[in-house]
Amino acid sequence: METNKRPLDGIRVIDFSQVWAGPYATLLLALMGAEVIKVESRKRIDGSRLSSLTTGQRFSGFDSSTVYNELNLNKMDICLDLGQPKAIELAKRLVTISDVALQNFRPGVMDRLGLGYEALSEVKPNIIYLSSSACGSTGPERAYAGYAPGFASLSGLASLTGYSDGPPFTMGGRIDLISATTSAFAIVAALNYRARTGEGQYIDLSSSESISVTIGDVLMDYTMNRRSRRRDGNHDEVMAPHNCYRCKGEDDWISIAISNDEEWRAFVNAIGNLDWARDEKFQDAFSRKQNEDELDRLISQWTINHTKYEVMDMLQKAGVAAVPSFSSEDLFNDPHLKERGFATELEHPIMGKTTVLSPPWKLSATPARITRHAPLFGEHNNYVFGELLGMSQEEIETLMEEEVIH
Amino acid sequence: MSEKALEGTKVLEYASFISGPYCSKLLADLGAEVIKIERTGVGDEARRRGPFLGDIPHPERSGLFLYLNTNKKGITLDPETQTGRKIFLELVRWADILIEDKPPKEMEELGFTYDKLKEINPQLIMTSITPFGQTGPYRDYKAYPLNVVHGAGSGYLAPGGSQNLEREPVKSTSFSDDAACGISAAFATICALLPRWSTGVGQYIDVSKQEALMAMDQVELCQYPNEGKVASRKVDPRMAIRVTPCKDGDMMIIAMDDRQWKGLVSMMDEPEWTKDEIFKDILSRMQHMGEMLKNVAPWAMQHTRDEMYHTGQERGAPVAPIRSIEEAANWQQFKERDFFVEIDHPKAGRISYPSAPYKLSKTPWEGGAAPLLGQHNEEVYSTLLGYSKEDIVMMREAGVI
Amino acid sequence: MADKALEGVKVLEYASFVTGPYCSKLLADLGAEVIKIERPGGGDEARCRGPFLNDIPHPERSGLFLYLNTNKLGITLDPETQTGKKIFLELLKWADILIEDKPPREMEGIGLTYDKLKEINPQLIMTSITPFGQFGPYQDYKAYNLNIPHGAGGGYLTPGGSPNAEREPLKGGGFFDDHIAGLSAATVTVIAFYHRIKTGSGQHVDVSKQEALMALNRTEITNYPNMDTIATRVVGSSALGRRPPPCQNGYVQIAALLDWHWVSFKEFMGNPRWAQDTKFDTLDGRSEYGNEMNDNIEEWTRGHTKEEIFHGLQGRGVPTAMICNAAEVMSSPQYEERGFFVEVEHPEMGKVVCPRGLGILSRTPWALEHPAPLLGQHNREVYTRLLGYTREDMVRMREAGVI
Amino acid sequence: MTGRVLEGIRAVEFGQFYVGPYTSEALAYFGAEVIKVESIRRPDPTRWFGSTGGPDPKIIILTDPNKSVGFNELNLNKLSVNLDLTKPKAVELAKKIAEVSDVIVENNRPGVLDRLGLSYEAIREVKPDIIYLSASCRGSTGPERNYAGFAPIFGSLGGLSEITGYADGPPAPPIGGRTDIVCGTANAFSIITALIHREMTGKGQYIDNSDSEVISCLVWDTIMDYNLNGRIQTRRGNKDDIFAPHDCYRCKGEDDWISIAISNDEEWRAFAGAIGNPDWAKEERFQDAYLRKKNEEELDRLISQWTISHTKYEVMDILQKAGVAAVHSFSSKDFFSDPHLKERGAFTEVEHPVIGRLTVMNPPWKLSATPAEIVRHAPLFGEHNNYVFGELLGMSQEEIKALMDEQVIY
Repeated sequence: METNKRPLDGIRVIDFSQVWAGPYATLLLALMGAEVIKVESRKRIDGSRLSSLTTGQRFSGFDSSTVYNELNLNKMDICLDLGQPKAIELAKRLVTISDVALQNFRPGVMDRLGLGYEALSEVKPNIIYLSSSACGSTGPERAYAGYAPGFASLSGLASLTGYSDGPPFTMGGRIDLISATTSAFAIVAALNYRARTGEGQYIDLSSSESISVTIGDVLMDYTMNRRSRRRDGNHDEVMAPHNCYRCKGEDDWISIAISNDEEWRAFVNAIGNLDWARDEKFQDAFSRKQNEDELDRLISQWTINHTKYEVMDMLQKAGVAAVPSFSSEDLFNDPHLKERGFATELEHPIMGKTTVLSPPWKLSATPARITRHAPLFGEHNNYVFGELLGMSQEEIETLMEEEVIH
Repeated sequence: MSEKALEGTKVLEYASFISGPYCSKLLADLGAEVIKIERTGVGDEARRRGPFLGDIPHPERSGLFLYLNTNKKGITLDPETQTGRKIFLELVRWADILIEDKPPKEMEELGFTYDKLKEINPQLIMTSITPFGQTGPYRDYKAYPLNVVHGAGSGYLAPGGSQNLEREPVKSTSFSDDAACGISAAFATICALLPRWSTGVGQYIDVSKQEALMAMDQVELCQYPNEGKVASRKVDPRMAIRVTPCKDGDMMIIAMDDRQWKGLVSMMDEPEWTKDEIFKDILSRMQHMGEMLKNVAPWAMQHTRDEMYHTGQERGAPVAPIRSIEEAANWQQFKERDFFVEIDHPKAGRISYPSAPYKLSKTPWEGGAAPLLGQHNEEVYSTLLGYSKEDIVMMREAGVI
Repeated sequence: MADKALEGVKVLEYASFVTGPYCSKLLADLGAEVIKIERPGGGDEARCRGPFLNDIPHPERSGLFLYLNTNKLGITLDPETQTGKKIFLELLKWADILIEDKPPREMEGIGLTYDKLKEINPQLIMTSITPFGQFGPYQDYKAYNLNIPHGAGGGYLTPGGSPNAEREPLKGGGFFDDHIAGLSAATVTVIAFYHRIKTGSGQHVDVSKQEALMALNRTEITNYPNMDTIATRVVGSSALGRRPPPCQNGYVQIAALLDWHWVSFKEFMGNPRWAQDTKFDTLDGRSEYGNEMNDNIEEWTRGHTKEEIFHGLQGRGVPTAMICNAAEVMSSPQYEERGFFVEVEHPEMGKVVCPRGLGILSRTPWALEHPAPLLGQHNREVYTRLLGYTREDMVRMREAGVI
Repeated sequence: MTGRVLEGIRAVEFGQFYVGPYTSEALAYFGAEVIKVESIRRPDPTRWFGSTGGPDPKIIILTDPNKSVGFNELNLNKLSVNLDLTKPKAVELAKKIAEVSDVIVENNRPGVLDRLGLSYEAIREVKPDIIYLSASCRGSTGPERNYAGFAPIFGSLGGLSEITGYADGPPAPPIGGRTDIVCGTANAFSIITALIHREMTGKGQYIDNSDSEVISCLVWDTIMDYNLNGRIQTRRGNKDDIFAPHDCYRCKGEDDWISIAISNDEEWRAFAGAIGNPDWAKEERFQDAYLRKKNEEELDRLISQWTISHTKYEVMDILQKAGVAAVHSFSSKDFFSDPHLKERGAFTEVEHPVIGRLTVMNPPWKLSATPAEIVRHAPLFGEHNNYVFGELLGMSQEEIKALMDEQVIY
């Protein structure tokens, strides 16, 4: 039975973070029902309000960034110039009525502002406080800043991505969002602990480490055998064929992966039992891997005469794993995704109709939901300072004039 | 012995290879009691994959398996036999959480759908992780990690800034993306666990790996519906970021805002060309990244990555060296933060494992050995479920366990 | 260090469970170098059978597997994959003898028939052990350890002297019958090998387990055509009396076959009156009035312990036995003195007692030097050192399911 | 080329009953020249055992040593000479024969041949590389070396009888000559390996075989349970550790039974299908090996209800076609109407000069290059005195006759 209840109902999160890694973490909490209050200020505008890191496009105003909208759905927004002592006081008062605080400034910045874990745990003993940074808040390079490509480079993942005869690839926003998901996981784990014991705690999250743990097995190849593996395109250590093959079309590709002899025979059958496919050197996984390049060449000669959707249909019917390399355009026209309601249309007061991705998991009893567009700049000053902190309108206005709420 | 965040949480894992086991590893490493079911005789496929300790391909020496299954209890069971099914349901009754990754049809045939298991354990949280989720036309499609990455649109974007579109889009040469699906599933799972402490409500979580990965690229993907722009590997995903070769490898340089551009300029000791008009603001810099790279390259060839990294960072340029696996494994920062932890394993001996990216002050991450195949049969079947020794021998001979 | 009878003989075993492995164990324990192929993953089915040490059903703790595979090198290989078959044929070139127990059709299916293997290794001796042999209508029939003794006529005659024909015929205890088939196959294999030493030529040895066990009842079987007698478990299967007489603490078996045996037996019983009847003086008389004689004997034996009867009668030259169980076999002073018990050190099971082997050979004694192999224990030794594959090849082959 | 494997090998047998004779018969199958030394004073007892034959056979004591069918079956392809070894001259002759032989086989009570001067040490002096095998119930050393035994005796001492029989009945010692022939095979195996070793090193050896030890080796898996877990296994009819169904089931007919063994769920489903998918076969309590074993009695009862309405041949045919291991319990009659054994030539016939045409079982193995063959009936008593003493040892007719008169050759 579906209720409008959500897993993190009643949890309040104070979000001091910016750009991608921090905000996406609190976005996940917000989708799960937490009340997330973003703290911004004109002195330090969240970069994603200004320009798109990917397209370089500059937005006309604070509230017309599609990127900002996607990363801050369901949240509330207030302004506080943390450079001012009064703002710090207000922030602390907010923390007393919150459960989680999150920040991704350079390590040490929040401590200097008086908003470090020690300071906040005095006003809220069981606060759960996560600080996320490029290399973690301890160690020789704790002060180093970094963005997604940096995490990929330092963690070793970039050296594993790209063509074997091409440069490494530092990937894009995905790295931030993997790190952010890890932060969200750690926070909720701490919330579970607190639900049982009443105890909060400090969580020090290193983004580059959060990427290294996703290639733990490759790192262990080094710790065990002193071997430093290198990028090799789509290829796999064992499975062959295991690559993308060009199909009929402008830039259309199909990924095909075959793990055993049974799937190989089904594949050979599905593509019409061509002579080359019966050659002895392709008859088991070991020999296929040894003759991988020639095998890729021969398979491409077949896939090029079919569209990627025809190939997927033919091979999946034969029980062979084949999925096109979908572009974003393909995804938004895909029947499967449509049926699963993968995207949501949202009315934004400034930008009008925008499309965002729905939460990626379907919970039967307390489903995650998108309840509103990202907040306009300072949209909830009155609600937070007035209703939550019980301040009068006058107090709020004077603070605005003093550019405390600014 | 420090406290454990998920102490007392009981997890049953009926999954293999990467996503499922990584999801329950995240819970196990924070103190949840995880019982991992492996198929009799052969066990988890990961046991058959390298890297193998000393290149000796032994099922108990696979680094992949050892890493993905720390802190778990391992039993062998064949749930397709009648008695195997009965035992599986007994374990479901015991568990708070069930994590599984079998094809939807297979679970239906075994009678392990959420509706059936809910009757046995109303408070059960059941997380199903499959390539395309439990509904929709691709529900029963087969997809290995390669296919999921390309099916989620991530592959199409890589390698960014690729000059030659004749070459195929690629995934990274690792199971990084499959692990990311595991993290996403773990997050949803313990979110569902939180209200359970008070309300006791159980529920079903349908995780489609395709959608979990799409969520990680949502900014690039949503450019299409919102800006009519199809992101692809033709363009570097980040305008202001480039990779330049240097004396001893490749360096990631970055100039997104004025502060960073100043840091970059300072790192290179204010060379003349940086004063050129085309570099005066963000927008024009992004349009002239090509020229910038052409100028940076000769300078970079005289400097090592570490020189650029340390001077750059000190002067506000968040540049980063592209490190090989060996260099990453020996990174001083990792050493200082004890990122690598040595764990003892009865068959593989003492090896160092990557630990966790989060340091929880009260309930820290703790390493523990992955199970030998069927190592905890005795403990689970007799102490936990109360079968006699004789029954266990007969069940082994009957191929049930 | 004593000589080894089969030093330098190279055997490849592609067999599982009892018969095949016992056959190659007999060669291994006499010094032959035996490489045992097991399927990757589960290995030999015997690993899933008890008895298990401390009843913990672990594939490396099966007493059955340990006993049947001492002194063997263990590797894992799937000969049904292309590369697996190539490796199998390389091992074939190395081997003098191949011992296999797969259904004939299965070997044909993967192209491992004798005609094909002969081309690769003309001197090869290939011993194929199957329930009903390599040809004939039952060639592909399935039969387990239960079915063979019944198919070979032994079952029909067991238990001998059964009081009730309504009850089912029986097989021998444990895997006795499967062991016999293994012994029979080993015998003909070494005979074929002896021929090879002299002439250099190999051959195909077709061992039908049914026929191997029929040989044990050759006299009872041929009584039908020759004497029109159908022996059953009730009538005419044993001249040595019916069921073993019970005594105070178990059972004994008295075989006073010859007349002078009977005389000694009477004296030992203190010449009771019933025994004086002359009808018992001759074997045919004792056979005809068997029931009456046995009833009287049982009355006497119930008053004595089995040790008393065994040592007393044997002391007088009358063939007698105690029905010994496992504990009594293990505590037999006779076995102890003849060094029949040998301790084998196994990495997982520790010290386990195994029998020394069939008889004492003065110059080339049985030598249980190595325990049964762990699953795939000698992969590296065989694949890298013997066949020259690199370690990297081995990793790939394991990942591809070949080894 | 079909040469005889053991062509040129000569064995001398001082054997009796089953174990010794079958050992040398196995060698004779492959062309070894086996000389059986017998004397009227200590004949091989099987020469005197006969049977009335027919449906209710009774043992009879024969008067003519050449009339025993049983003897024929165990001494095919052999030669027979007479020597009364209680006479020194006979012992000398025996040594002369040994001098031109490769193998000695004897299964008298330990020490008997030693006392007669035909011990291994004595023979080794005349033939250093002789392979000398003595087989006895308990072996030729140890406190019980003098104990005698037949099949049921060493079957019981070895531990086989205890584990054979009905669970609720007495132990069932092995019937007839079964275990003797097993020990005979074991002896043949040891002799051949010794021959192989001699071929490579030129050295012979002494083999001391204990029949009860051989039996213990063949049931060691049950004894292993005692060693590992202190558990003493005992008889349980046809039952198995885990396979169920795993027994003999009565069929239509006077005393007709079919053995059925099912090892896994796939075979179980095939079995259920083959017998017409009765409802009871779908019950949950029979759906995997563990449950079938737990509900074995009920399962056996239900299966018997089906088998009783078919002949054992029908059941075997139906089930084997479905891939289920089912073999009927052959009575001796069945062997001679079985199509399979007919095609494989399991039996042959020999023309016995005294008894007439006799059916005998062929050697149980088929060798593609050097098949084992039965070439002649068992020897008449002393049939080859002239060949052995005359041609082999080069004695003249007169000498031979004189020795016969002195009852040396007797």
